[in-house]
Amino acid sequence: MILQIFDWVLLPVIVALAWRSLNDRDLFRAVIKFIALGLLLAVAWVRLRAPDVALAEAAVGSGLTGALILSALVRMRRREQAATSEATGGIEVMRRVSIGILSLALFAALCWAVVALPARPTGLTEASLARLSESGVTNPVTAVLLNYRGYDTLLEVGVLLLAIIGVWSLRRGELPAADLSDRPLLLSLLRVVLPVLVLAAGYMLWIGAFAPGGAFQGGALLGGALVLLMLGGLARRVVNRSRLLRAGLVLGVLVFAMVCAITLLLTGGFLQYPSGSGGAWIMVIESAALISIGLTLGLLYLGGRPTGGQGDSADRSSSDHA
Amino acid sequence: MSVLDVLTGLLLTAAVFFFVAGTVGLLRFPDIYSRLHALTKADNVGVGLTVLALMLQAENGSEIFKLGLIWVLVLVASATVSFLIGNEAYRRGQKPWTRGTP
Amino acid sequence: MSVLYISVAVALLLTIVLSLGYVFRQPGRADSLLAALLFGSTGVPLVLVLGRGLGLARALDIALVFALLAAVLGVAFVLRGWPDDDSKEDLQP
Amino acid sequence: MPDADHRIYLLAGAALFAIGFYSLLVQPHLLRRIMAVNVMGSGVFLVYLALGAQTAGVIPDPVPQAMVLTGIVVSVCATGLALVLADRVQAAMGKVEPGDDAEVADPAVPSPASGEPHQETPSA
Repeated sequence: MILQIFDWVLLPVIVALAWRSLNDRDLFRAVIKFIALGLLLAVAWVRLRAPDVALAEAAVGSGLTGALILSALVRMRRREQAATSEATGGIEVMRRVSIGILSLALFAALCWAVVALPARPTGLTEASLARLSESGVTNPVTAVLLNYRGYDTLLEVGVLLLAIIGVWSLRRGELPAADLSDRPLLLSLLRVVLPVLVLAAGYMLWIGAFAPGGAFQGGALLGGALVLLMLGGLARRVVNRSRLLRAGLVLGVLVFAMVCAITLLLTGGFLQYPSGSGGAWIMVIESAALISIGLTLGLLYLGGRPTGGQGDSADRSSSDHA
Repeated sequence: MSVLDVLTGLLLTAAVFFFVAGTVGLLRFPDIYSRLHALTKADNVGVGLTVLALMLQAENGSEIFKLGLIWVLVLVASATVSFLIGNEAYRRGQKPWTRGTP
Repeated sequence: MSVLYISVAVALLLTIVLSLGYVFRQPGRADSLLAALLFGSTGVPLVLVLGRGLGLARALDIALVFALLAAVLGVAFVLRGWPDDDSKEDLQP
Repeated sequence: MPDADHRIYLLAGAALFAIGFYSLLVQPHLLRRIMAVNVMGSGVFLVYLALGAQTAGVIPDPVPQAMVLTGIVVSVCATGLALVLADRVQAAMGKVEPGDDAEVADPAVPSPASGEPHQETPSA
């Protein structure tokens, strides 16, 4: 009963915030609303008893995505200050109305489809829980990710790598040259938060075997630590070691592929772990994935291939237009 | 219902009071500095009381430790971030409210 | 007991909703940054009590991530999110 | 949990998808469009997870949760790449709102110098 009240408060707010975040006239505030929407969605995942997803949404979905969009906005705003969006008109009313009608029709159709779904879908819960003991881990979500559907996760780590390759080939990223010397409080915040972030990342990896958590949540925290370092202007030494960085980025895919090859040789099945040792293999993959995911998510924030040192901002902006 | 449960209930009620007070402050205060003050201070007391209430219900030491860690993190983060916002607003020339200004 | 926890969760959610509604209605952009603070200091206890009310053992970890994230977001907001042209609202026609 | 609970979540998911769809078509700004796609994705996640929580038992279906987890990570990758592409579009065209030029041309406003890098003024 009281839970229903909770739902009836939470969901209308989520829908309203989604609308406002996409249609606010001020783009900056729209982005902040978008971040708030992500955090409320994380609360909704807690409510739906999906703690793994809540962890990922809180860290990746709203945190990193929000920071990414925010910094892209600032970057674009700086360049276009002279020519703001007033130069271009919006879409005329007629088209707006017809798209609105189309969207309403879509909404109605979706509602019909979604309500018509069977009340008790024949889920895979029983199938996946029945063989949990063979998977080598006790967290059902980790078992699905890395044992039953391991190739999904392999491809996903590949997608991360592709994304960062794409970003690096499109643009050069500038390290924010924040000066901490006049912000002593910020430095002390970093001193507290950074170690806890790294510790929590390791904890997420370890706990992922038995309970919600795992490489993605841990990697997101590691990425957050990297973002903080870059914001504080402290990451120059890390980010400029190009070889090491590249090695870290491909580590996840490499180790995963190697495990695939080894399991193929041992058992003759693609990602079929030898019986009983699934847990160990999963741990190896997850540890390598943690490093790659953390680096990838952190470096996405940079918005391009890191450039060496500072002071070449003119260079950088002209390379933007090459 | 044990004594601990009653205590938890009381602490949570007190926490809600502080959260509501913080919100009222946010809604009523005239400028960003006083709003920061209302939000940060009242909410931090609320967080402390909530954490204390849940500590009473904790099943083992690690839960108590984690709750304590969460509390410290929230304190450090909200104190610093509120300072940063206030400082930045002041640098950018937002005038603090004084008696007499509308 | 779980009814108590979830009632507290509803109360906290209501304060968040009210505050967000107010903060976003303010003209200055500095006020929207308060939203970051709000999620640190009210979102964390919300996740804590909601998780406890639902009997979700790992809610503590989620709250921990929320707390860490609020710190990252807060710093990102202040250091990079504050546009240089604070006075000018770029309104879309 | 009673079924009525989930209906709300399913409907909210559908609403998020439709809102994202509308904004994707109506909003000219690329950043808004990227956010719109993200909102559409969240709508799908909401429906999927609500369905997963609907299955009997205390433990919700782990398969949708694993899928959504993958979805979240993939969507942040796609967002990161899309943002950089939008940045390149702005650098090449001088604006972030691609569209029919005939429609947006306004003689009163001089068209932004194409691809002229804006010199950042150092802020205090």
